[in-house]
Amino acid sequence: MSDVDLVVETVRDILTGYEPFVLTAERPWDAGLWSALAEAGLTGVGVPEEAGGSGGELADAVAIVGALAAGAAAVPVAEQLLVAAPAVLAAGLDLPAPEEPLSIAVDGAVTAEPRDDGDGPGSWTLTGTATDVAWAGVARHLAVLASSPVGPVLALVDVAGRDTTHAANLAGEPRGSLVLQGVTSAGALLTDAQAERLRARYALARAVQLSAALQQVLAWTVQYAGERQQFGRPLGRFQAIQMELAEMAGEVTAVAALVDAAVQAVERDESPVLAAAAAKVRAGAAVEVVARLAHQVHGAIGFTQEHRLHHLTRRCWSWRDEAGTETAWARVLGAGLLADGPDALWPALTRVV
Amino acid sequence: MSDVDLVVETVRDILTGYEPFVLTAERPWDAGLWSALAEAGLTGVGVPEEAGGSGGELADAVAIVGALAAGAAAVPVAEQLLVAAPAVLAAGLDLPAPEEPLSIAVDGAVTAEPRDDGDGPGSWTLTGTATDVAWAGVARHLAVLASSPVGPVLALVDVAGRDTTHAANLAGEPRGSLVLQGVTSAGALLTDAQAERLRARYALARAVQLSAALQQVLAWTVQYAGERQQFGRPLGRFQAIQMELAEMAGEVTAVAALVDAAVQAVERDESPVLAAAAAKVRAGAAVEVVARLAHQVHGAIGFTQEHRLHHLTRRCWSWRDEAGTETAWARVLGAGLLADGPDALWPALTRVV
Amino acid sequence: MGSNSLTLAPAPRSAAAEEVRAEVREFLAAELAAGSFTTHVDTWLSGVDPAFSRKLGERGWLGMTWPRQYGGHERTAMERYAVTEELLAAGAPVAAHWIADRQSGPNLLRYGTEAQRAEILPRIAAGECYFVIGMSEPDSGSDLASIRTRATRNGDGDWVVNGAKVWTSNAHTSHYAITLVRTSPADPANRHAGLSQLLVDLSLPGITVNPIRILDGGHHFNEVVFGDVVIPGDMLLGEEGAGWHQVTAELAFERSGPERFLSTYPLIAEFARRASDPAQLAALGRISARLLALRQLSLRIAGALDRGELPDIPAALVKDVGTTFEADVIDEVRRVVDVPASLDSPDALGRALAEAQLHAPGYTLRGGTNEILRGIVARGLGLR
Amino acid sequence: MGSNSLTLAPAPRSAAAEEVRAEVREFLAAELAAGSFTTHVDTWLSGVDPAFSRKLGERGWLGMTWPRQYGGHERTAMERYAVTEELLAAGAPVAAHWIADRQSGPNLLRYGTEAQRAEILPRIAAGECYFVIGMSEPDSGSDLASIRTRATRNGDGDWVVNGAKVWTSNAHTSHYAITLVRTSPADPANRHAGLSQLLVDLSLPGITVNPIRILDGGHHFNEVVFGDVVIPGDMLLGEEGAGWHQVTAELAFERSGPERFLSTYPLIAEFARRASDPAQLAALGRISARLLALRQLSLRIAGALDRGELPDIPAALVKDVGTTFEADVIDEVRRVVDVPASLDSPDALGRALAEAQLHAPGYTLRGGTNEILRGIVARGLGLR
Repeated sequence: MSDVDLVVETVRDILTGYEPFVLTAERPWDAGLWSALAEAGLTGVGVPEEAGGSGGELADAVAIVGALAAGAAAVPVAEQLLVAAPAVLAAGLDLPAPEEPLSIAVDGAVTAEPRDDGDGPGSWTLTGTATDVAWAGVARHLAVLASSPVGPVLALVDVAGRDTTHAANLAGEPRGSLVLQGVTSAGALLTDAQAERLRARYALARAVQLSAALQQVLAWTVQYAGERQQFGRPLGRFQAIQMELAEMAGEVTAVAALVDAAVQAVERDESPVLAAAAAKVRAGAAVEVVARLAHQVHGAIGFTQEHRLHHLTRRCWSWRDEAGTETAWARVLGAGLLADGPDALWPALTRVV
Repeated sequence: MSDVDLVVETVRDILTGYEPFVLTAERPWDAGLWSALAEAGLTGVGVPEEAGGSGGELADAVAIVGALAAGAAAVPVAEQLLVAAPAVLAAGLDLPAPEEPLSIAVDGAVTAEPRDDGDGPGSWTLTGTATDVAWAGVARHLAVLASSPVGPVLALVDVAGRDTTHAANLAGEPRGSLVLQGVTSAGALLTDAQAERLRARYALARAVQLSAALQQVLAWTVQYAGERQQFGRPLGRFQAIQMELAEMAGEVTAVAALVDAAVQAVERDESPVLAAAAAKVRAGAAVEVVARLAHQVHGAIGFTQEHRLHHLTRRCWSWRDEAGTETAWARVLGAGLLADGPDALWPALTRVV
Repeated sequence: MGSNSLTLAPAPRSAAAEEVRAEVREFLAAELAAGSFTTHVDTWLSGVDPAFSRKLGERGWLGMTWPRQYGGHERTAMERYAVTEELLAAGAPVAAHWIADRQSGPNLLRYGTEAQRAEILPRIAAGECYFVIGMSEPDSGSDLASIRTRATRNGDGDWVVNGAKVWTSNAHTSHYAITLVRTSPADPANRHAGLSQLLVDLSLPGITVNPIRILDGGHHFNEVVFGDVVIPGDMLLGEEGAGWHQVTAELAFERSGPERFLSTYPLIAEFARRASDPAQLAALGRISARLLALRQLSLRIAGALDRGELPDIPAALVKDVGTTFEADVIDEVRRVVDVPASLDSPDALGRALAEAQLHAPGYTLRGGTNEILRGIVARGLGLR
Repeated sequence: MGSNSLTLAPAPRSAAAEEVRAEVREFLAAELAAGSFTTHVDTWLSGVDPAFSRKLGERGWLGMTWPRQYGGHERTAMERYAVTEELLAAGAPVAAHWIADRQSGPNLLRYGTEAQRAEILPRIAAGECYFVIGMSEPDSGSDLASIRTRATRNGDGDWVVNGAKVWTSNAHTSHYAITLVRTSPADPANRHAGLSQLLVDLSLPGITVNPIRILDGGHHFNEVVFGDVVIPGDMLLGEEGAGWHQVTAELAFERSGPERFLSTYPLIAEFARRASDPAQLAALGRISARLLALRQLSLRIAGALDRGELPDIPAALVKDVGTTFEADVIDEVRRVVDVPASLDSPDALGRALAEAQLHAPGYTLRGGTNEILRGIVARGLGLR
C-alpha cells in the first residue's frame, strides 16, 4: 500500500464518525471533524515539518482533499492544503499552526498599502471588502489576495473576532464577505504571474474536489440502479438507464484523467495555469451531465434532504462556479493556448499537461 | 380534402416520376421535374393570376415547398414561390413568367446606381458580386438585393448567358457567385425594413424546407428501425433506440409547430422578422440532433450514397447555414425581443407568433 | 410524413384569450407593485399563497373551463392557457390551487358523482379548496401498477384504507387527495386490474402528513400515511377497478400545460435583463426559439382539448421536451454569464440561477420520468 | 469509489515519446512546406497515399512496437502514441497503412503463424502492405455473430469462401483482408461458436471489390464479394472456431487510439486561427479541455498496453466519449462563427466544417456503434 493509499484510508476511517449534515448559519461547518483531522496531523500534510506541518507530498494533500470531498466533509481542507498554505509559504510568510483553519480570499476589492519598504514580506494596511470568501466566519486565518500600487499582494489576516456577512453556496458552505478597514497584517508582494498561479491553484483545488465528488456520485448511482426495482427488475437492467450510466461514467473518467494530469503538472513544478484552467473547465462541464443524470436515475428519493445524494450534487453545482466559472477559465485556456500564435494550437495542447 | 391537401397530393404524384439523384456540376438540378411542376402550374402558386401566376394562397405555396423539400427535389421552388416572386411583386416590378426559374441573391456586395430618378420602380446599373446565390447557373432570373446611395434596392436581373462561378452546398445544390459589371436592370428602392423582411422571408423559406425534410427523416428512421433486425429483433424494440427516436420526434414536432406558426404570422401580414428568426433558429438547432440520430439509427448503410437518407441530411446541414446562420438569426431574435426594453421580454415573446 | 399520433392541428387564434391575457397582466403588475408577491422560479410547486389563490378565484381565473353550475366560467382551454402562462411567466405564487384547478377538478368533472361535484368544484373555483395527487408510493416510482395502499370495504360499505403515499405536493396545505388504492388483490396476469381512486378528505382521523424536505430544505412534498382510515363509501371516484385507466387519462391531462416549460422562465427574464453582448443575445435568441416552439406545441394541445380530443401522446412529448428545456436554460445561461449561483447572491441573476438549479432535479421527474415519457412517444411512433 | 474496471493508472511520462514527437513534427512541417500533402479532416479513413506511408515506414514510424525480427522497432506504446497523434493533428494522409499498422499487424503478432509473420509484418512496417477489416456484412451490423460468409474445407485442405463483407475501408488499395467467416454451422445455443479468421490475399481469383460511395461521393468503403475463393489452408489466423474471441480482442485494441477523438482536429486548428472574441476563445477553451481529457484517457490506455494489459472497457469508453466529441466540435464551432459549411468555400474554416460534417455520421458508427459501446461500459460498471 502506498503512502497515498494509507492517507486516504486514514481519512476514510475518520469520516465514518462524521456523517455529512445540512449546513446552516448556526452550524456552518463540521468542527468536530476538523479537530479529528487536525489531531491526526492531516491538516498539515504537504507542509514541511520545519514549517510546522506534517510533511508529505502534494499527492498526499490531493488525496486527502479528494477523500473529504467524496465524503461531503464540511471543512476548509482544500483551501488550506492546496491553496492557502502553499501560497503563504511560497510568499515567505509565517504559516499559522495547521490546526487553525486557514482559507483563501481572491475576490472582491481589497487594496494594500505598504507600511514599510514593500519589498518582500513585510507589513501592509488592508482596506476593502473580500467577497465570496470560502469558510468566512469559520476560518481563523485568511490569505487575502489584494492589490497595491506596486502589484498584487498576498496578505495573511487573522480574522478572529472580525465580522463576516453570512452568505452560503448552494450546499450551505459559508461564502460570506469580510470588510477590512485599515487592518494591519503581514503580506508579501507577488508578481502578476504568481497571483495568476495562486488563482489557478484555487481552481485546481475545486477541480480536485469535483473529480472526487463526481466519482462518488457515479458510484452511488450505479449502486442505486443495481438495487432499485421498477417493473419487476433492477433499474440498471433497463437499456435507457444503462446508456445514462455509461454517459456518466464517460464524463467522470475523463475528468479524473485530466485532473490527475493537472495535479502531476503542478508536482512537476510547471506553471499550473493552463492545466488548472483545463481541469476546472472539464470538471465543471461534467457536473451538468453527471448531476442531472444522477438525479434522474435516483428519481424523487434523490431529490430529498434525507437522501445523501444532495450533499454532493449541491456542492458540485457550486464548486463549478467557484474560484472562477467554467466560462472565465475557458477564456483563459483558449487565449493561453494561442499565446504562441494562431497556428500553434497543437504544440500548446501537447504541453498543457 | 382541403386545397392544400390537393396541392400536396399533386406534387407527390409528380415526384413519383423524379427520384432524387446526386447533383453534380454537370447535372446541378432536376430540369425535368421543374418542367413537370411548371406545366402543372405549380411554379406560379401564390402569385395572382393577373400577375401571370396560378393564384392560390401562401399556405398552398408553403405546402408545395414542403412536399418538394421532403422529396429532396432539386428545383428552385422555395426561392421562387416564397421569396423572390413575392418580393418582386411587392416591389412593383414585372414578374417573369413562372416557368422561368427565378431565384434570390442577398449576399455579397452589389451596388446599384439609379439610371433615372430612382424613385419607385425604375432602371438601375448594378456592379459587384452576388455570392452564395441559390441556383446560380440554373435560375433564369435573379432578384438581387443591392445597396444604393439612397437605400437598398431590389433589382431583377435576367442572368441568361451570364457566367457564374460554380460552387455548391453540401448537397450539391448550386450556390455560386455572379459577377455584375455595369449591368442594367429593372429595380425598385426598398426601405430598410422591407429589405429586412425580404431576408426574413428567405430564412423562413429555409425553415419551411427544414421542417418538412426533418419530418421525412424521422419517418424514414422510424420505418428503418421497425424493419432492421439486430440481435434477433427489430432495432425499434431496443430501449436505447426508442429513446433516440423519441428525442428526434420531440425536435421534429417542435420545429413543425413553430414553423407553421411563423408561416401563419406572415399570412396575417405581421412583420415576419422575429417569427422567421425564431423558426430558422429552432429548425437549424434541430438538424444537429435529428440528422445525427437518424444516421446513428440507420448505421453504416445510411452513410452511403446509394441510400436515400443523405439526400435530406446533406440538404439540412446546408439549409441551416443558408439565408443567415442560426447564430446570426439568434442574435437578431435576442436583440429584437428586447426592443421594448430589458423588462419586456415576456410581452415580446407572446407577440412573435 | 403523413399525419401520425404526434401531429396536431395548429392552435386557433383566440381574441378572448388575448383579452383575458391583458387583464391578467394588468392584475399581476398591480400585485407586484403592491408587493403582494415576489417573482420566483418554479412557483407552481413552491409558491403556496391561499390569499393569492382566492384573488384569482374572485377574478374568475380558476375552474375557467368548467360548467357554470359548478362554479366554472365556461371559457375555452385557450383562455385558460393564457391565464396560466401569464401567472407562470410572472413567477406568481400559484401552488396552493394548482393541482386542484389543473387536474383534480377536471377529474371530478369526468368521474365524480353529482354530490361530489356540487360540493367541491365551486370551492376549487373560488380558490379555497386544494388537492394533492395520491399516486406514488415509497416503493412505486414510475411503476404505478405496483402500489400497495389497500382499501377494503367494511360492514357499513365504507372503505378502510391502509398504506402511504409520497411526493404529495403541499398536502400540509391541502384539503383532499385523490388517492389511487388497491381494491382487489394483485393479479399477476393483469397488473393494471384491481385499482380504484378514492376522494380522501385529508382531515380524516388516521391520516398523518409527514414532511419530505427537498434538497434545498424546502417543504413542498409530504408523505401521507393512512392508518385504518375510514372513507365513506360514496367517496369512490369513478368506477371500482377502473383506477388504472383513470390515472392514465389524468396523467395525460396534466402533462401538456405551460408549467412543463415555464418553471424556470423567471431565470430567463432575469437573464434578458442582463443580455447585452452578441453571445448573450444569441443565447437569449436560442432559448427563446425553443420556448416559442414549446409554447406552440402546448397551445396546439389546448386547442385539441377544446375540440374534445385527449392528445395523450403529444402531451407526453411536450412534457419530455419542455422539462428538458427547463433545466437546459440553466446551462445555456451559465455558458455566457459569469455570475455564480447563490441564494444569497447580491445579484438577482445569481439568485434565479440558484433557485432554478436547486429545483432542477424535479423538472424531469414529476408527473412521469422523461424515460417513461419517451417510451410513450416511441409507442406513438408505432415502435412498441 | 474504489478502483473499478474503468480506472487506469495515470500515463507515464516518456522522454522517448517527446523525442520522437519532435522528429515527427519536423518531418511533417517539411512535408507540408514541400506540398507533399495538404491537411484534411478524417484522413485516417480518407487520406490514402502509399508514397507517404512508405516515407513513414522508412523513418521507422510503422510497426513501432513490434519485435525487430519482424521489421518492428521495439519501441513503447507511448512512443507510437506520440507518432500517431502528430500525424492525425496534422491531417496527414495515413489511411493506406492505418489498419495494418494499428490492428492487423498486432493481430498477426498474437495469432499468426511464424510464416505469416515473417512474410507480412516487415512489409507492413515498411509501409508497403495494407490491410482491411473483413467483419461486417450487409445483414450484420453490430451483431457480428450473425455473419453468413462461409468457409468450407475442400479435399486439399484449403478453404473455399463464399459470401460478402462490407465497409472494408480502402479494400481497393489494400493487399489483405483479415476476414471473419463461419467455419461451422450456426449453433443457436452458442451464437459465438463456429467462427474463424482467415488471412485473405485480396488478389485471389473469385474476389470482387465493389465500391461503396459515402454520402459526399468519396470512395473509401467497399463491398468485397467472395465467390468460391480458394484460400490456402495455412491462411487460417489463430484457431479454428476462435474467431469470436479473436475479433472481440481486436476490436478492443482498436478503440482507444487518438484517431477516436482527433478525426476532426484539423477543424479545431482552423477554428483556432479565427478565434478572437471572448465567446470564441471560451469555445476554444471548452473544446480544448474536452480534448485534453480524452488525450489523457487515451494515453493511460497506451500506458496500460505497455504494461501488457488489455483494457477493453476503458477503450470502449474512450471511443464512445471521443467519437461523440469529434461530432460535437462541429456544433461548438458553429455556435460562435458565422461561416457556412461548404467544400467550395473560399474560407478554410468553411471547408473544414464541410469535411467534418460530411464525415460525421461515421465517427460514432465505425468500430462498434456508440450504443454498443455504452453497453460494454455499463457491463464494466457491473450492470449487466
